[in-house]
Amino acid sequence: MSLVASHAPVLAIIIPLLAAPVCAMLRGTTFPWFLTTVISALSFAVSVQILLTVSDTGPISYMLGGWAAPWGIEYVADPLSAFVMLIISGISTGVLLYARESIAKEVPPHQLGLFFSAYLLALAGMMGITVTGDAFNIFVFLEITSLSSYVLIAMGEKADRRALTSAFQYLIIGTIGATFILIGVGLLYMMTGTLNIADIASRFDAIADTRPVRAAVAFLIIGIAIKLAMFPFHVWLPNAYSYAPSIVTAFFAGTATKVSVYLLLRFIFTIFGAEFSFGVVSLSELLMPLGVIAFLSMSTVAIFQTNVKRLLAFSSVAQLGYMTVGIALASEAGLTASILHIFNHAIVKTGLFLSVGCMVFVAGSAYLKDLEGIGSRMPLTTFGFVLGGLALIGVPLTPGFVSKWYLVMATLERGDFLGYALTAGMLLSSLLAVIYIWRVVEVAYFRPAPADAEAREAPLSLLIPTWIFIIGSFYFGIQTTVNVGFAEKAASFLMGGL
Amino acid sequence: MIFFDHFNYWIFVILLMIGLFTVMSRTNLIKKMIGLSLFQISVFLFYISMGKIDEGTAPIVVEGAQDVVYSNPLPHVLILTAIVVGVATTALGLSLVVRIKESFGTIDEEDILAREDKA
Amino acid sequence: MSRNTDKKYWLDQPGATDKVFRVVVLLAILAAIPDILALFDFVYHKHTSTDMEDIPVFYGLYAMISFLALLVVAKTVRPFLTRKEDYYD
Amino acid sequence: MIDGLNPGFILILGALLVPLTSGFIRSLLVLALPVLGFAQMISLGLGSWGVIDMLGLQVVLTHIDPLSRVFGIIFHIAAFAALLYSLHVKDTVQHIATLIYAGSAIGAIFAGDLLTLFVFWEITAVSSVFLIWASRTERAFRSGVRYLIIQVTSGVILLGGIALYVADTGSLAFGPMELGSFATWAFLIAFGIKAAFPLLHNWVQDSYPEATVTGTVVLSAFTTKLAIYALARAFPGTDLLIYIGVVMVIFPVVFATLENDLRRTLAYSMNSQQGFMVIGIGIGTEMALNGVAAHASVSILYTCLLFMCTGAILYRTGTAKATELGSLYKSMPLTAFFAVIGSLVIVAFPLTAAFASKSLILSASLKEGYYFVWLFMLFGAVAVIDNIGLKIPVFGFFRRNAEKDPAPVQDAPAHMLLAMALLTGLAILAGVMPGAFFSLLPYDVSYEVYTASHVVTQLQLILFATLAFALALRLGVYPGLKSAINLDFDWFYRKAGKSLAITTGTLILTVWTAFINLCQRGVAGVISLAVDTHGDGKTMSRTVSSSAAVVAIVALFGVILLVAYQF
Repeated sequence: MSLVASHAPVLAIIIPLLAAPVCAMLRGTTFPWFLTTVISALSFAVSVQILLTVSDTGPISYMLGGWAAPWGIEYVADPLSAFVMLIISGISTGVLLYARESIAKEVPPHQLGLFFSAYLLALAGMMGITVTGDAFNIFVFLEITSLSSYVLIAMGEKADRRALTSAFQYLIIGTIGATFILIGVGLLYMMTGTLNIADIASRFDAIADTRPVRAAVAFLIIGIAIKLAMFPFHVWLPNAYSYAPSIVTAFFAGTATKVSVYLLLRFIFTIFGAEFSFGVVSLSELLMPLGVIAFLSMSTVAIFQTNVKRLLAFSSVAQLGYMTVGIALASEAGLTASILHIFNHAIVKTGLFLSVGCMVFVAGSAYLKDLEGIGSRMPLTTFGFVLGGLALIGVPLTPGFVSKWYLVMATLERGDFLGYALTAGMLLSSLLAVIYIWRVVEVAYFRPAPADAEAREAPLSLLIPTWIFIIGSFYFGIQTTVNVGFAEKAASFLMGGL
Repeated sequence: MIFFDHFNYWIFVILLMIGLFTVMSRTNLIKKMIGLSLFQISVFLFYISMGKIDEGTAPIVVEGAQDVVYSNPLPHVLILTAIVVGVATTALGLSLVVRIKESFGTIDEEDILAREDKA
Repeated sequence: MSRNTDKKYWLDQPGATDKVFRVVVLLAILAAIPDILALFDFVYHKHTSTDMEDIPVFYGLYAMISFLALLVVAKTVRPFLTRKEDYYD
Repeated sequence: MIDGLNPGFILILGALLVPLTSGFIRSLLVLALPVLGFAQMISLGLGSWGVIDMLGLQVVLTHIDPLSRVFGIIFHIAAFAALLYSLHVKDTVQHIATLIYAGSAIGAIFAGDLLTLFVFWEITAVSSVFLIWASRTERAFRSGVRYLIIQVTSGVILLGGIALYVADTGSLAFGPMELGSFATWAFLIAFGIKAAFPLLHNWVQDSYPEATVTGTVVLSAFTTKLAIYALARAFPGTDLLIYIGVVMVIFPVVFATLENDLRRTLAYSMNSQQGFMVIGIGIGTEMALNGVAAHASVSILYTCLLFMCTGAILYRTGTAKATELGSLYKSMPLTAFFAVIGSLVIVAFPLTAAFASKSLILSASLKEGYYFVWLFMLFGAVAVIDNIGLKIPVFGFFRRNAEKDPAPVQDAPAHMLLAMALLTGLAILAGVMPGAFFSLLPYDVSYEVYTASHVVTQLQLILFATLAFALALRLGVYPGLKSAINLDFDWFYRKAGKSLAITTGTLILTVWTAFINLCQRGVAGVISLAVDTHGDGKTMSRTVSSSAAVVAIVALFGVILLVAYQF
């Protein structure tokens, strides 16, 4: 095994982490961007390498500093974490290709170095959360991600000062969430005397009946739910996504909440074990209603939004509802659907936010009233948005359909009334999605463009990455073997197979 | 008395609640930050208590002694990281408050929300 | 278009509708004749699948009765159904 | 030709080229596409292509068998004729919508599995609505929205059915199925909506008359016949369909009699004719199914033809209301001629195509011993003679207007007349040579069309119905035409509650009204509740203060702690 391959798990994190301070010192508009893109691409390459290795030879374990597992910090790349790492670094790289011209308009030039430095930290943090096998390490990486994301969101200040308040609100709520996780980890450590995830898991059954463990479960679930923007803890998300710079929104929409879903999976299935989570403390009865309310209520809210970014943000909360329901079904099929939706939604939503970013770049606003007739002013961008919208709704041949299909199959598998009700609810929510996407389409194509509006397509450096995501999403909607294959592998791994 | 057995844990819980209550009841952003810090600090206390072992001494090897009980140093080390995180959070939060004051001219959340609605 | 305005049309003549009506009656009678002939097994043999069809001029009578029924029903329900054109507006 | 390409794609993809062209080139393009599609269909022959394994299920993009081929042929012809008829239209949207709509209908016919069917099913819905909206009136817009909602609902039910069906059987195969499971009922309802089953039928009469002149011609050709095809494929021999079909034959004719708008009259009659086909599917013998395929094809021919004629009237005079027309045969002689031929076809006059096709279904019902069904169908046949066969020529073209004939106009444009001539020619050809026509049908059934008995009985039926019509007109008992509209079942969803007084005495109506009212209020309640709580700036979408968020966090933490401690 080559040097790179043997250190792959740590390289994926170390590279962006070390590049961040370097980036902070760079001046100018192009250098920081260039460095960040190269770093992210490297990270992506390493992730691909890891995923290939994992699917060939099984999970990789890496001892940080050479200290053996229960004492030292262990990095573990198993099918699930490798898959999520690939999503994160892939989306990050795609978004960065788009970033150069887009961000120059939204952030003052002298702050670009710092901006990209924060971006790299966020990337490193998210990669760290997924790959680490150490419970406390999760908290550390989580805070690295969170702190840099508060900064990134606040950077949208130039376009809309509400970015500041949203960042602050996210800071308050996010810190509470992270601290809850910290308390939960502390309680688990108290009971097991170890921080290594595999170690905790092996000792968990013996202490599962004690009160501190129950408290730890409550703290952890709530903490993760906050970071995941699970209904009703989603209040930070719509504003944060609406007022952040376009690329930050696109990046986080595809990755940040997905990492939290990963955490939820990790704790529920790897540490607590499915039997404890759903048999003993019956988490499904908590997660299921929240998920259902999320996709019904938040889709409804999305219909009435006047800002497209905010509309998509609410739709994200709704989509997270689907993932929550998939987890709460507590079956392998449901789990597969959830993991698949992590991937599919990430790619679709990123594409959508990027195309909205193009509109903002040209029209200067994401409010519907400013986007009238945008279909004739920016035909390519708008068409991309429509295609992405179709994917979001779940029209066949799109990834949205594939994951919804799996989810519906998973609910019908129950064969009881609840299964049918859930299916009906999902169909209803898809109808709502049709409505909110249609609202944008209506404004874009059926309203006359203002007389003074110039007809100008977004520059190619924005259009091409957008279309990469749009076409990519259709590719994975038709050629489903890759994403479905990995999702199934990850699901069966979590359920204790493999 | 069970209360006094777990004295420091009770303090942790009470501090935690005071912190959370401050965050939820105050509209002044600075006061919110104070509440948040208090909330975080209570967790430091929790971790530190966790590492303390009855009759334990500081985890420094005592030459030659046989049955010395050491406190567990790991939680203390861990919490150093958390303290750093807390400091960073507070610093970032306060700097955001400064920018909010510059931008909105107020640091009262209710006022800011009212202004946003009008905008 | 002036080409048609002066032209005389057969239908415009007085009594033309009467003529049309007489032709219709005549044709109907003609169509009934084979059935009458079939009664005497003369020239035309009628293939039937049902007893009903053995009734002479069954199809003609049925057509008349059907139309009558249609008219009665239509006229009966009309008051309940008809509304002004802008009813839904 | 590209091997295995679904012919529908040729039209759909070709539609994308339309915006790039104009003038003569565009005319050439839109006319060439159906021809190309037709050639592709013929060159493929019978079989399956494009079999893809998706999510562990088999998707078949193209599947041609004798049943789908009949529909494919007639759809291509209808598409060609309709496009020829609409050559004068300058509206790019209409051309694109027509091509995509026709293409997706053809694609749906050749879909080899349920999922592909669903995709095309939905595209027909979405593309066709633009033909209604193209009228650019407020009425048309609202009618289009109602149309779209109903059509999309059909699609959603279909999708739900597919999901259930896959869960039940693990297959996407689209073949004969038994009614019984949720899935199959969902299919029946989804198909029934598009086939305009009684009480699900209003979208037809609501939207067709609101579409543009050419739009109606296009609309009348595809959606309902696609549904007939789907029913014929999925539910042959399902008894329930016979009874639905009977009601479907009878129910619309009363409305057709009273209707003043000629296009709406046609829409009702077409609905009644669909009933014949539904009955045929219900009977389900090979002869009956042959009859269904044949009658569906012929029905497309004459419905399109008559919509073209009434459309030409509307195009030239600006109205299609019987009360405002008169003596049009003078100024539009050719159109009048085609209308008369079209009427002869619809009344199933010997030597026309419908004579051959309708008698297939009628004979099939007699053969299986459905005597009452047969009587009802005869009734429907009489009704269509009076409602269309006589009403359209007489009121549309020949009768003098009681007040004042409208000003003379020009005859229809040449390309419209050509389109009518094409359909007329085909309808006569199929009638003159029934053997050739029947050889296209899915099953090999020997059936003698021109027996003396058939001809005589049919002539009797037609002539006595004519006599009755003439008598009614002479005696003045024919329901006088009024410039008015007639309430139909859609009254329930368009007007419920406002005029309870009319329905007094009819208990059923009252109960229905109350029920629908309740539903409506319920739905309105839910919507307004949703607006009140989820609307812009309302509770659910407002920017919540962080205090409130923290309260929610603590509250839910409490709940989950309780849940976790409960063991």
